[in-house]
Amino acid sequence: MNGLALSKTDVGKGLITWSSLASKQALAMVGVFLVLVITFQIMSDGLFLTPRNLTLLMRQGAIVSIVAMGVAILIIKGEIDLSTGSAVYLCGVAAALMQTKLGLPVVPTVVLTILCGIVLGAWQGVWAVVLGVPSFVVTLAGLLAFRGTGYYLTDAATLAPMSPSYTALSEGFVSIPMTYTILGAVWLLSSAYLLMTARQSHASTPVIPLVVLTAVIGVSAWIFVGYRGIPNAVLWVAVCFAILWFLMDRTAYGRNSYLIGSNHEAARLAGIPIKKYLLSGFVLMGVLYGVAATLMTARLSASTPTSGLYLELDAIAAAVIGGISLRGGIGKVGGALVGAALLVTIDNGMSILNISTFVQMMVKGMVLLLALAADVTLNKKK
Amino acid sequence: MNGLALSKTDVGKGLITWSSLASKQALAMVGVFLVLVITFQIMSDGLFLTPRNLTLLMRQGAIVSIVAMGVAILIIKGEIDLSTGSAVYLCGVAAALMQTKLGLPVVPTVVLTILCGIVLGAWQGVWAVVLGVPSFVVTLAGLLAFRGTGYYLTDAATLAPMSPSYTALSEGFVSIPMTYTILGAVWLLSSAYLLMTARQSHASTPVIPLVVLTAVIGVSAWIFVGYRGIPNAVLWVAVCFAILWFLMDRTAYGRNSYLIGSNHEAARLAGIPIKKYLLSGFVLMGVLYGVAATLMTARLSASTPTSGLYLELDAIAAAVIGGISLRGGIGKVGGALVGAALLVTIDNGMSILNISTFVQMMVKGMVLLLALAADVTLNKKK
Amino acid sequence: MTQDVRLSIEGITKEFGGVPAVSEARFSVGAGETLVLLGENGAGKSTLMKVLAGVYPLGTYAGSFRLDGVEAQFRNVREAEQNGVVLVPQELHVAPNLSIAENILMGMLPTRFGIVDRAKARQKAKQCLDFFELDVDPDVPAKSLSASEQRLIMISAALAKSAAKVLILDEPTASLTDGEAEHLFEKMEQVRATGVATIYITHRLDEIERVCDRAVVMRNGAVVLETPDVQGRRSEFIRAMIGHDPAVDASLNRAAPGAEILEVRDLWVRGSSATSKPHVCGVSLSARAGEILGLFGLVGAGRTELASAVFGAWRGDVTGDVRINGVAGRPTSPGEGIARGVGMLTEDRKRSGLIEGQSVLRNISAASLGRVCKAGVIHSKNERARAESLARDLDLRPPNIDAMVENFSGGNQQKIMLARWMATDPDLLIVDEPTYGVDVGARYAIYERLRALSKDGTAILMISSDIEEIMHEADRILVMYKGQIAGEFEPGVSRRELMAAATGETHVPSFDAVPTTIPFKQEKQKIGVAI
Amino acid sequence: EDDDIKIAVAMKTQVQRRWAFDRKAMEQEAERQGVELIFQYANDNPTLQASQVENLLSQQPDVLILVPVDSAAAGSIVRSAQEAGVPVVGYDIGVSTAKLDYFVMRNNGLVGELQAQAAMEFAPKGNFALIKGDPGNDVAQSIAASYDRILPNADGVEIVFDQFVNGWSPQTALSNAENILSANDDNVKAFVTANDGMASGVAQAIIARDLAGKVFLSGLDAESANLRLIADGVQTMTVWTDLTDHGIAAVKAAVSIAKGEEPTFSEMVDLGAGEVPTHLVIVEEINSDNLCDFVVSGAPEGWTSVDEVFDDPSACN
Ligand SMILES: Nc1ncnc2c1ncn2[C@@H]1O[C@H](COP(=O)(O)OP(=O)(O)OP(=O)(O)O)[C@@H](O)[C@H]1O
Ligand SMILES: Nc1ncnc2c1ncn2[C@@H]1O[C@H](COP(=O)(O)OP(=O)(O)OP(=O)(O)O)[C@@H](O)[C@H]1O
Ligand SMILES: O[C@@H]1[C@@H](O)[C@H](O)OC[C@H]1O
Ligand SMILES: [Mg+2]
Ligand SMILES: [Mg+2]
Repeated sequence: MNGLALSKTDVGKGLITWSSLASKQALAMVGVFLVLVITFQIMSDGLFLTPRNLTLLMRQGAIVSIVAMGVAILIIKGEIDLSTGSAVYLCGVAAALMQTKLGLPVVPTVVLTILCGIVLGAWQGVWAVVLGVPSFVVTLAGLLAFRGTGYYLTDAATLAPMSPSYTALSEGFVSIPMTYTILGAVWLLSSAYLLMTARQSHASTPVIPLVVLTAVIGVSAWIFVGYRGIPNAVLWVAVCFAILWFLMDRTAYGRNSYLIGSNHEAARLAGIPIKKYLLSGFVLMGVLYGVAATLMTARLSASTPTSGLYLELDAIAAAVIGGISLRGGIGKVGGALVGAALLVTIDNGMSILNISTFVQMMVKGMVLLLALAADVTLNKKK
Repeated sequence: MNGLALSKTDVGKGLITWSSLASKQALAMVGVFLVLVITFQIMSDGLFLTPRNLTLLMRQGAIVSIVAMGVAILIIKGEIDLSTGSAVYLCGVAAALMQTKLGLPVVPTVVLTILCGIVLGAWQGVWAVVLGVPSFVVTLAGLLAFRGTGYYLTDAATLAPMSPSYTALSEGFVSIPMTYTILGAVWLLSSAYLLMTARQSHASTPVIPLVVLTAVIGVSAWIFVGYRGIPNAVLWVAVCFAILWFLMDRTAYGRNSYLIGSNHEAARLAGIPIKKYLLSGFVLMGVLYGVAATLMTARLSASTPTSGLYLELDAIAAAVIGGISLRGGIGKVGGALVGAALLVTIDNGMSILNISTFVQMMVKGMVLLLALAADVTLNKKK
Repeated sequence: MTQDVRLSIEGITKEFGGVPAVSEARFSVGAGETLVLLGENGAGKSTLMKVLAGVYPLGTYAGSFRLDGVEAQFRNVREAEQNGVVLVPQELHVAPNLSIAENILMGMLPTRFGIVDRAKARQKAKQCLDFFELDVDPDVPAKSLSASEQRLIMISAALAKSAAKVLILDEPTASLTDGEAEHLFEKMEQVRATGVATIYITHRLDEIERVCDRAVVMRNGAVVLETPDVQGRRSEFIRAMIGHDPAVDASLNRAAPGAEILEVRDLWVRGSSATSKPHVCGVSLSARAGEILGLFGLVGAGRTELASAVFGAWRGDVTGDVRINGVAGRPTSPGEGIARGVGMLTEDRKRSGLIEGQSVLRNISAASLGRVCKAGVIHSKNERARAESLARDLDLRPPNIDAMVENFSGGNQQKIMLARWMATDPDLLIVDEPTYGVDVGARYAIYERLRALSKDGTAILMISSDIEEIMHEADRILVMYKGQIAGEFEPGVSRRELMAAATGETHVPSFDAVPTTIPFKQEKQKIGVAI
Repeated sequence: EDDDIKIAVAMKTQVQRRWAFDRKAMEQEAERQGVELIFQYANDNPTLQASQVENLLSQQPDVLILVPVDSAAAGSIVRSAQEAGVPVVGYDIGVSTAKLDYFVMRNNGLVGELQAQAAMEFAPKGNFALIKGDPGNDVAQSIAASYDRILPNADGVEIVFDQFVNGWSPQTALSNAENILSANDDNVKAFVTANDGMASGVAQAIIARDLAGKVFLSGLDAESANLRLIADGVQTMTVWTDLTDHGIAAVKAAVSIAKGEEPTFSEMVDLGAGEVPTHLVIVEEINSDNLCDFVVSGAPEGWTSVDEVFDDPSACN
């Protein structure tokens, strides 16, 4: 509403880089998130904030994070995907068939699984974009048909086991020295980037971002080195996030995606080939089906018939909680990550507190409500 | 685009009354529907189109129809409800507790169940409307919390049995003479209404609508009298539809609801108390939770912990298939009914053909896609 | 003419995030008086009017105003209307899928026991439509009306509201044709006769003497001039609005036309269905570098369709030859159009121009992001520098490229749209109603920019319904009538000749020889039949 | 160093009444033995279960009792526990992809056999409808496998309907039953139904056609509501798994393992990853003949009561 007066100062300039990672709403969510963490930490007698638990928590959130980022991008473009749970399941079936029946090595399995995801994504894209069926219906059909196909191919049986090296794709850890190297490299590159952009826009040294960055890297080091290194699943999420953030925030492709989601007709008249963008959005989602399926089958070392049930809802919820507006054009990929983190924190925290499932459901509902209400109220005040 | 040239003739005038029952899109859907019916009829050796099967089919679709109409109204107003499945379950728990533990008679049970629905609806309404949390999140929280509460209250046990007179609320039939009386009365009132509106707008006698009406009533008589009369569940749907159609199409309340969904800002500037309308939409949805819960517990003569699972998805799908646009302001309550009919026809038809569940899921997905694609294509040409 | 004071504004101040949009505004309007409110884009006119009409409710602004001597305290629009303050806002709020009747009667549908009295609604709507002699079925969806028709029905709807005491019209004529505007003025006369006080906002200074009694000029949120009459004060108004004397008329300074950039031969444009009536019927024209080619006509003449087809944006059927920069072939998408050096500033800013929810920067870059990208990656320093310089060039106010576009005043939004197309560095720039809702100062700025572009070798095709604009700014004028070119004129042409061509009074090789009468009736014809 | 034994229990779901009684039996035994139990419920989501076991393991239990959501997918869970030095006692559902340290099971294949055999006893020939459980569920698959082994080959048995029901949904089972009766003009002799939840749905269809007592209807779990249906003559039989025996055996075994002792077992069972010492839990058919016995003395406390099952409070005197 009053963005006009803001961000005219240098402090504001420096912050832009940070807020580009996640929207304002997502930042408010970080506050809610902190409250939760403290509560869990106290109630669990210090169990919650241990490197081990935090490492596990992150690994537990990997699949929903990946899918949530993809859905966030589709929502930003003005589309939706309800099929993710079934699509990930079906790709997982493909992966498990390749591993258990064909005995393919790890790399071809992953590549073909992602290819399978691309096919599913493109199939839905064609119906939604080329034929013009609302994506809500296309992906609702996908929700049914993909799982049906998976059941048909496997007789709804579990396929297992995957090879140990395949399982390590999600469950393995980056060695401790390598963990140091990666974190160090990220710190170096990010600070260089921060300093460079600050210089470019003639802002003063971005002290706050640098401090935050260093703190984040420091905490990460404490967590990962304190347990067994970076879990591979977390590495996948980090890589996907880095790519998707860059894509959506720094490239023409991402920029145009936002414009399409905000005003379809105006974007068309500005020369943006809408259909190509929407189609590629579904294909990109397809790539993420493949990645999530790889993580899911690796995690369980199996493809099970119930895997991915309700994943679509969690993913959309993560995106919406993270500030991606269902009206399109608004939100950041990083927001979806924050949303996913919130969801998995609630699950993990209540799980280690041994709260009854029934009460968990009630509490989770209430936390979602309160988190968003806090957010709405905070963002109104400003 | 060229709506101006149309409806200048008298033929067009007469049709308006009909199209007000269901949108153009829903009418296209009726065509798809016919194709399905014929297919099932042939493949089932004439079993599909028997009074008995059609009666059962209608009864099977009652719950999703009721919920779909409510969701349709919320969507028309620009909101959404993901909690319907859990809310109906929780109201069902209340009903079952009243019947099995408190031994309440039928009428108080129904009234209190509806009251319970109103409370749930109002609760969500307050968060969404007064506190401004997006209804997607509020009702997602409801999806979790309502089911959690139901499980907490019952330890996830099945509560049964309900009294026979309660069960009859859904499973009983209107006697054959009464069925004739009701159908006759509907025919008389509807034709009188058609003639009256035609006279008011100085159009010629609405021959086509009258013929269609008579045919519909005739077919209904064949179905219901051919089996055991109108199933009570169908009567509930008919009454709800009549009320909601009238509400949305004929009253200022309904028209203002469309305005709110279509252009929020315009509605605000026109002095329409938006919050009251949205809040009442959630409360109305609450009434329908209660009605659906009554039908559900009466049908099973029990409240079971899985009842209502995925109902929200079916209901929204029915609404969307029936032409209610997720952008708000577009669609008719009757469309939701057509959508529900399509879904239940697919389920029933494939069930009597004894097709494997897995293939059913695939076929259902494909039918949805083809139905909407046909619809998009048809409506484009016009 | 001054009677009792109807409305007196007593020092109203309204801020957005600490920045005042209106500061200490103070003036009054008498019963039966028409007051024109003038001011640059962003001067605060609309904001002040929204305060009066309850859009910004009590408590969100400082100061007060009195209605018939009683302090007015409106908590919402409905209360304002009940007290007789009726606003027709600058931005139309139409519910496109609802019927025309329901749009006209928004929030005041006639009911009996809560049930809509459809017959009465139809009849009321019909009355409103008759007011502007629009012959349309009140039961069809509002989206089937053109923008100007939509505005007309909203004005008549406002007038129909019970017992208006103060009628506020915020730039009603911006999207009306002269004929429609003339009709509106007649109606305003009738309304005034009933003792209503009218506040009239416009950027078309030539209208003032025709309809207004008194003028108030705002600048930077404050009232800077109040005059007892309006005759012969045009330059005084302009000076008060922009704070200094207007720049010299840039159009005097013309360049010699260069190479032919656009050539169109026998172009036909139809809707998507085969049976629909053609919008453009065999038009041929050419435009040269360094030339501003004016395209005049009445609404519905087919100019927008012609331009869309040339740009590659038309969704329906197109036949005919187009040659751009010597390369033959019609662009088949706006993207291709842009790639071949064409830009098009669209007429319907809100629907097809502005990308709301996004910043000025992103709006400016929308059509030319590739120019500030390396391998698909945005070079944000270059992007910002470019947008900042365009914003400075066009005097965007406030000059903040990170603000959301929806927070800018109408005229400034138009500048942002122009900036978008200037950023593409086009060889052929089509501007459809380029000064829609733009103040005098900015208007000259836009003319100046267009002239400068043309001097730099851009061919400009200027579509306008503003006859003065066409006469002053175009180097050559084509007039369209019913999808055909009805004449070509030099700048010195008279108003009368242009109007005659635009209404089909001059002899043209007629596509369908429907005899026509006055301009307004002409449009009525168009609406009544199919589009 | 505390020497309290801590046993982690990863349950497959809380959304079914029986698990509360499994838990109660376990808790009673744990109290007797003075050991601590911590529970997690995965609500039929295998990925969630993997996470929950991770969370349990970070609380460093001595033994893990695992009710797998998925037999095959549980392999990696079992291995991760064993790698962390925590032995695993399987419960109710086997693990095919890793070797358990101990296993307490209900013989699900036997459940299907009991149901199919009772059906053939009730109706030696005629139209049979097979209403199987959730296709993604191992229990449903094992029961279905028994049906498929026995019924299609039986003389005179005509299978007119054979479908899984997603999520064991009673509504779907009811609609299916209605459609089956309609398609066969009520000429159906048996609804071989995999569990009680679905059976209560099917019962409605049977009652609506006045077929109570004339068609066979089976179930599993001996839910109170279904016991009543048996008393009313609508449902023919259900199968009871002795949950008390089930829970006690698991905790006993877990405690012995924690103490480094060898737990007692009834036989060695190979579920696909090697032989595991196994305690087989008693399964029992409940029908109108032994209904009173079960209600009065067989069922664990709180499971059911005469009032809930019979209209006549003196029915079992
Ligand atoms: N909702 C808003 N939030 C923030 N700033 C606003 C908002 N609405 C208007 N403004 C600012 O207030 C100032 C006055 O705007 P206003 O719309 O009143 O101008 P105007 O005089 O009507 O101009 P125009 O002739 O272009 O319509 C402008 O600087 C504008 O950017
Ligand atoms: N993209 C479009 N698709 C369908 N109809 C359109 C489109 N653009 C305009 N129209 C309709 O075509 C009719 C004639 O077009 P339009 O009025 O834009 O012509 P014009 O000569 O460009 O007039 P002006 O530019 O003065 O408005 C209008 O009623 C308008 O609603
Ligand atoms: O007891 C059964 C349980 O083991 C299975 O998992 O779900 C269905 C139940 O009836
Ligand atoms: Mg304005
Ligand atoms: Mg035009």
